[in-house]
Amino acid sequence: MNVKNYVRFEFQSLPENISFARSCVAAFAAQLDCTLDDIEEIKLVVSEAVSNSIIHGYASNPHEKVVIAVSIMDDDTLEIIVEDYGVGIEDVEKAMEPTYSTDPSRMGLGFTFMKSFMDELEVVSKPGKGTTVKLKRNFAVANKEAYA
Amino acid sequence: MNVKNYVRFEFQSLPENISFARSCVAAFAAQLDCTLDDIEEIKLVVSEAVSNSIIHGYASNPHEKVVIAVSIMDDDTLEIIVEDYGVGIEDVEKAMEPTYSTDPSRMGLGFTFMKSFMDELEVVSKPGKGTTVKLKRNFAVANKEAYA
Amino acid sequence: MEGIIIFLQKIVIATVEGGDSQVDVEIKMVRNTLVIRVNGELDMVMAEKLKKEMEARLDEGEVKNLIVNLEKVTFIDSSGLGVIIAGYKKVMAANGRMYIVGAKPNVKRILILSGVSKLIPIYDTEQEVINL
Amino acid sequence: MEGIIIFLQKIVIATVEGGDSQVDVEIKMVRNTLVIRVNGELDMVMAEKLKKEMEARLDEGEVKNLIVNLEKVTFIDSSGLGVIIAGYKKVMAANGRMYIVGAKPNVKRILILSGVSKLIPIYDTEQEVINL
Ligand SMILES: Nc1ncnc2c1ncn2[C@@H]1O[C@H](COP(=O)(O)OP(=O)(O)O)[C@@H](O)[C@H]1O
Ligand SMILES: Nc1ncnc2c1ncn2[C@@H]1O[C@H](COP(=O)(O)OP(=O)(O)O)[C@@H](O)[C@H]1O
Repeated sequence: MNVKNYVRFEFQSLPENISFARSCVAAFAAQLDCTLDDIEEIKLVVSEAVSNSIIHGYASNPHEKVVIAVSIMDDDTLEIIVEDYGVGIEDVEKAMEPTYSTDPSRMGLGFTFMKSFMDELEVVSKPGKGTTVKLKRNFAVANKEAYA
Repeated sequence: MNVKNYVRFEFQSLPENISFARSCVAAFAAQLDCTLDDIEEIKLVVSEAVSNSIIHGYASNPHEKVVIAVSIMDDDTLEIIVEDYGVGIEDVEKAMEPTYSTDPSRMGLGFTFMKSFMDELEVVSKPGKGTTVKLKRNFAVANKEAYA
Repeated sequence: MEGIIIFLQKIVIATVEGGDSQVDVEIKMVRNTLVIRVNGELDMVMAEKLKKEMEARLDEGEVKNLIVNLEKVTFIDSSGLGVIIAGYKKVMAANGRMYIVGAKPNVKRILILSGVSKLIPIYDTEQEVINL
Repeated sequence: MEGIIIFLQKIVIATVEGGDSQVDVEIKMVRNTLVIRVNGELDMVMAEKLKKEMEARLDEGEVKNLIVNLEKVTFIDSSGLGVIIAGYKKVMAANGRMYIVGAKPNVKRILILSGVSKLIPIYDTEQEVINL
């Protein structure tokens, strides 16, 4: 599968950049033949993943770096990778369970939303090294009809 | 001068990404206390610089890479750097003259707009190596009154 | 809950301004009901502003019921839901009632998917809640 | 130029669709006047679409005057100006007249700053040009 278009951006782990990140990914994804609802869902999953990197990965330290790589493939698959170099996750499987959170003030729904709104979710994490969240969704027209 | 917030993004030299680039820089710059007119001007200068990299730097080859780095400084200066690794510019001074263009179908106003709408424009280019355009503008409130 | 909420004294008691000097969070106290109107994208940044204002009021102990007006909210994520649930818990602990009003379709959808709408009833307008 | 342009036969002769299936460029031929309505951001991408359509019509040789309607243009840069000037040159070469209509304030400002407005008069509506 070839990459049709690609963007990679890295930014400071500042809360203000969560909104920036989701707008940018949405602006890029708008090249796909997708609906406003699709764009809303993309914004949501990016918001969840970037918030996690900032809150959990970096314990809200604003001087770290979050990286997002977005690719549009030949078959109109959108691939979003959100990466941090923070504390990492001990037990990824547990972390992905609905309502599980290590922070009692949070919902534990971030990964659940990512799973619901994307076709694929892959989380690779090394404690002390960081976390990579890979999200994929196909926006080919044939596929979209299956969604409807 | 310290950097308050920072983003760096690199993307394919596809014409579709010009619009993406200006939206992203605008979304980032919106953190500054600036007006809608300011945002319009930022969009314009980014559009000019990125178009130049794609059209002139890479002769519209879509498989190359454009890099944008945007910083917001402590004193509310916005710094935008647009970089390509394309053909470069032989005579930068000549290139910056209003209405000068090596392409007869173009206006030769790109650099002129960049100069008019920003406080500083710096162009560093090496033939065969590429071009770096550095744009700066201060958005501190005191400064804004001087503009009005 | 008849007539508990009377919208005569619509006095804004607190506003939190966003970077572009628009009001992000507007808080009104109407008898013993706290009415919070949120304006913008309810993500982590806004959630923190909202939480701070909301908890300050709720902790004063004079609030019984809570209305969160999301009419002007264009986006919500799980950080936004978290602060709504935090408010809900406090209001429940004080035997009050909580309502969400004005959620746009995309916001409503997230409220439903997350199960929040099972805990907190969603109405279209503040008026509808008044008329309960 | 009284009554040259009569807007009775408003037949769309060509449309170019953007990625989100909105119409980017709408072209009408009204007697010997070509009316082009552009919709969206007039940057390099849109300029190329516009140029292709515009030149194809102008080269057919039946066009005398040209109206470019920018009412729905939200952004313009020097690539957009370039295609407008390309149209202007062709129309001038054929002794026709060219008008820009409906430019929003931000677009108008760039037309003025660039000097384009000195070459091509700007009107508010197509109707105003008709009444000339
Ligand atoms: N980037 C990350 N770095 C470290 N830990 C993470 C990261 N992302 C998620 N986690 C862990 O996974 C848990 C579940 O995440 P999530 O489903 O998004 O819920 P929430 O963010 O509400 O806690 C978090 O509480 C946290 O412990
Ligand atoms: N990134 C670049 N790489 C190579 N050449 C460039 C670049 N940017 C500008 N130039 C040269 O400078 C000239 C003037 O640029 P500009 O003022 O933007 O006008 P225009 O793009 O309309 O030609 C261009 O015609 C081109 O020769």
